[in-house]
Amino acid sequence: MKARVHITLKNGVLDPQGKAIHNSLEGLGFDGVEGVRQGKFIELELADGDAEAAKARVAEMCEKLLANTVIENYTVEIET
Amino acid sequence: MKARVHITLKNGVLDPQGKAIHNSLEGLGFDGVEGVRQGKFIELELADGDAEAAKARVAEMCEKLLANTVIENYTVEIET
Amino acid sequence: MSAPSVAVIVFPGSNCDRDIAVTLEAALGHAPQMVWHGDSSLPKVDLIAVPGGFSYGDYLRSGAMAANSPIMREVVAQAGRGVPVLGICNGFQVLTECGLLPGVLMRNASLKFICRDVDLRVERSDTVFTSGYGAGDVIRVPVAHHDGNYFTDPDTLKSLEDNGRVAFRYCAPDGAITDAANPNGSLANIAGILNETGNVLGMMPHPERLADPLLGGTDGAPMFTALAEAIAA
Amino acid sequence: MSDRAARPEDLMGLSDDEYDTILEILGRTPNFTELGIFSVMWSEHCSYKSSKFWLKTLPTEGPQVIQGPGENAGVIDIGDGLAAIFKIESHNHPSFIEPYQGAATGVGGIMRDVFTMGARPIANMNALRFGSPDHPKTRHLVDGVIAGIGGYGNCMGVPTVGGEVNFDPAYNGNILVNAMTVGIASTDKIFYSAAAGVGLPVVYVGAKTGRDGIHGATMASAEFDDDSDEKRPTVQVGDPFTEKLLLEACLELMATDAIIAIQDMGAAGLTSSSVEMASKGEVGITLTLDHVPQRETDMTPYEMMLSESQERMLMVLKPGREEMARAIFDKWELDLAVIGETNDSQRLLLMWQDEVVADIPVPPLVDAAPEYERPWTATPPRAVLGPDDVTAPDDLAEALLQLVASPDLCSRRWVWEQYDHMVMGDTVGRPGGDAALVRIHGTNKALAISTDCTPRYVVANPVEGGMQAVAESWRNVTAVGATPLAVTNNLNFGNPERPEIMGQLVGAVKGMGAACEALDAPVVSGNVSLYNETNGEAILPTPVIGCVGIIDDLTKAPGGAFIDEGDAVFVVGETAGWLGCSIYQRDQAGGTAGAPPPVDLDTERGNGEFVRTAIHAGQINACHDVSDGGIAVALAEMAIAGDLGADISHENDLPAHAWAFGEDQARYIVTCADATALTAAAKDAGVHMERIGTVGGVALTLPEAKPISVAGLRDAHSRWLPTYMASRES
Ligand SMILES: Nc1ncnc2c1ncn2[C@@H]1O[C@H](COP(=O)(O)OP(=O)(O)O)[C@@H](O)[C@H]1O
Ligand SMILES: [Mg+2]
Repeated sequence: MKARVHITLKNGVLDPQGKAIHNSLEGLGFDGVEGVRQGKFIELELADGDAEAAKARVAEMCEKLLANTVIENYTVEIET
Repeated sequence: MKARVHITLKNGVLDPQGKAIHNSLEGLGFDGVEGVRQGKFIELELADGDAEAAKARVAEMCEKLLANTVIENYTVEIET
Repeated sequence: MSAPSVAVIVFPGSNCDRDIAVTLEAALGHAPQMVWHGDSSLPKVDLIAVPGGFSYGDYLRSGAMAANSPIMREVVAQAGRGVPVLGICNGFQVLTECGLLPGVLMRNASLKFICRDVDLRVERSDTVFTSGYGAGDVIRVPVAHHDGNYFTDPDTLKSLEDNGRVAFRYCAPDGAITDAANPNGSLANIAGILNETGNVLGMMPHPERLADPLLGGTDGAPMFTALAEAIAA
Repeated sequence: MSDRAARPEDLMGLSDDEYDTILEILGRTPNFTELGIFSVMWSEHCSYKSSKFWLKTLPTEGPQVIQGPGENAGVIDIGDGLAAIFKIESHNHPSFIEPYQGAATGVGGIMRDVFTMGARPIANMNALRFGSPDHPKTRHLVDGVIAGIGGYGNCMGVPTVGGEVNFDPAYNGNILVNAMTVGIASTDKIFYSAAAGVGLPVVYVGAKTGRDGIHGATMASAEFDDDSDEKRPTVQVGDPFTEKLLLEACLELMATDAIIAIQDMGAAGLTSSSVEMASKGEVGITLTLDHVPQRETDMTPYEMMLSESQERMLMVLKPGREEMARAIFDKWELDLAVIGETNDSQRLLLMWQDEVVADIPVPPLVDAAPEYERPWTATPPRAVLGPDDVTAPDDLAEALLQLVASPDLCSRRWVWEQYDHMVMGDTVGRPGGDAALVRIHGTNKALAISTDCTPRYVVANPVEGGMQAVAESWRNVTAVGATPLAVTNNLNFGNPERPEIMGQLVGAVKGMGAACEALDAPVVSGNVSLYNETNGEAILPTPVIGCVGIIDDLTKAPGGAFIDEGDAVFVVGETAGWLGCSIYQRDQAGGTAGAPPPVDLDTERGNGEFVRTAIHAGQINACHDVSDGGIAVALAEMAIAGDLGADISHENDLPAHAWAFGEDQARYIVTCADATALTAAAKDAGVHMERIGTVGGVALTLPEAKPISVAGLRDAHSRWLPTYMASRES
């Protein structure tokens, strides 16, 4: 069983990496880019079991460690 | 228009971050995690236009800047 | 009265633990205790230092994994009892991650690691950490970090400012707070902040690195002599 | 005997003759795993087959030498019961493919070589050569390599205190990344790799083994190509956090008496480490590969033996100490596995799934390794150019401003600000000076470290160039008041099968050897990197020297900055205006030509000893060696560093530009308060020294040139690199 976690910066939180990427893209001549936000994508390989329970458990991992909920949002998807 | 880019380490490439996260989750008492891989998730806000063309363009951005294709894979989705 | 006792917390990947221990020893006249992250209790101490380095490789987010280690629960508890806690560099990151201090340290605006001497304006001299300086003094100490870009929401920033909780700011040699003097993009040039009760300080610059004339300066030393005096009193 | 029928299609890089030797050694056809083991052990990288003959000619002994070449790193005695342990190593090819990871793992590898001997690393250095700044790849490579070096060293908490960065089109397709580490250990706590004793546990520690870095050529063979929609990268990814834990765990275990032998797993991983330990201990080793900690599934013996996964070590322990060792490695959250034992058969015996998968006698695997005395032709000598043979600039001041702002001479601050150069609290001489100065913790002594090479001299005259590399690093260490003790070297050359390239290597080694001999700086370790070519275009021959010296009272070390108005400025050494192969000639007068400046080793030594003595006597306020760009550039650097000008008014018969920019060797600029005393001292020592001016003011004024403001110099000097790195072609 696999969990896919997306961690993204909350609105209004400064994103130095996104900003730098945006600048670099423009420098490379890519126009039409209006904004860039960089987040994390974490894949967890989980022991097989109940998908709902697993989702709750991964959400708990996000709360405790994977995301800094002061500045980040997270979403969890379970792939069975 | 939005592009969602996932950048993940190729198979077999060591992922020190994933490994450390895995250990840390175990330390926190989360068992049943069999593996962790950390990747990047980049969201691009694009000027509206043709989705196919945009996808090709973002793929080019990945090749040139966003991904390190020696060790990383990427996928691009366009959301209209 | 027994000599004041100081703990330096060591995480896997800490690497300024010896540096701060050397500086503390010079100020205290005796060596601090090195406390391993896996320990779940702290001896009775008068000061806790959370050192710089790369705890857990700075993987995931700087300080995040260290903030979850058993010893940090104890550090938080002691901080609550008023024990002074000093977090430098990675230590600052750990203190924000474990909630002792607000905000986060994001990637430097340049995205590059930066190691050099910077000028800091001391904003307050009425804390246990800064009583060796005068308010408005400009001191020169090094920074060495990749994630030192202080960020917080506008409300928190306002409350930090309103309550005088900014301890140090990056400044020009004359004390002016300018963009050019900001090495990492920190909000309001913030280099160090205090908790509400003033007994927890987190700062990105390394005062312990310039406390020996042979290393090129001693502006960092007053912090440690003042701390040593305060906890001895 | 020759079993031609069984000869595999793919000899994994071995020659037919080499394969025949293998048949003789085994008395049968090797299996796939065995062939892999021979192939890596007999590769150029592990066997030094092209260079060994010449390396043996280098002087490697001296009263200070505890361990010369042949171990993981060289060891010298630095007094007080302490030893300095150091080596330099290249990671050229991986860094070209993936600059961040290539450079990072290079740094990780060289640190392991040093701490595997029991030393705590105290300083890192790096010598880098990139292609032309105009080449489309250069900026990306510079960016990645610098970040990678910093990324690894910073996380380890070992200061990166110096090095060199140069640009030349000859490196467009083949950059050089040479990393050096210096560590300190007690002389009675040095660890070696000889696995003496039979029936002893062989223990694997550190990171798990994956398929990292297994050679691409062999990967192509059918057996490994099943999941082939994705070409498996051979790039190794560094994990400095794990290495930091490995360092602390190893040092903790080394403080006990548990370890008999220890060897890092670097190139050719488990193969070379186990073979080396067995060979040095004159024993055999039996490994049960099922016990190797593995990161990936279904790894074959071949893959396990050839994997170059980083952050691993192999040890032989005293029997019964395994559990104590395990407790230490558990504390540091690292794997420890007993994977075999030493045997008395002197064979490398590999077991896997209850079968013998390789059985090779160790002595011939090591001793029968090929050694070639490759044909070589000496580089033809070039004509000597006189001071008037190189065009003068229209405006000397302008030429100086351009030189200090040029890619090779401008400030490297952009680089070293990305390195934590202060962690460990002992960096007394920060980057930017002649040699880095790192205090020996808790003492008033310091080690001085410098890396140097001037490839444009080496290509013009390998012997002189080889000598000059040693002389310059020795001079840099001397300029901070330290006594050079020994050197390490990294021989970066093209394809040795080409006689003219082999001639460069031979010449450089001869020159190096002569200089090391004359300057009492034996070679204690080193590395050879050959085949640095793309499309038949070799790099400039680049024998990098890393010199380590010691100063007993670091408070005596002068800086390279003008400090006091009114100080007299002197040049130590004779100035003949040698412009052949100079930077001035290359950048301002149409390209390098002519013979490089000759090195007179007696003069080098005499001048250096005089300078060092004067420094120790407290007679010198500032000292800087004269190298690329000559007197003018050296003065400019001293002015910028001190934010003070100087009035230079030297009368002589040379054309002004030859005097200012000539690169005659064995010279230093020194400043002092008491000119009379220093002059007398030089006279007594029989050293040529000329007064050339006085420190003061806000401008540097050179003979026959308009004054240049120090602010202007600083601006020019600091501008190029950050501007270059921030710009990009679209
Ligand atoms: N150019 C050289 N000069 C002197 N010694 C050398 C040179 N090149 C290699 N050596 C020595 O040969 C031995 C093997 O080197 P190397 O294969 O690079 O070691 P490792 O396997 O530890 O990386 C070392 O002792 C090294 O110091
Ligand atoms: Mg080695």
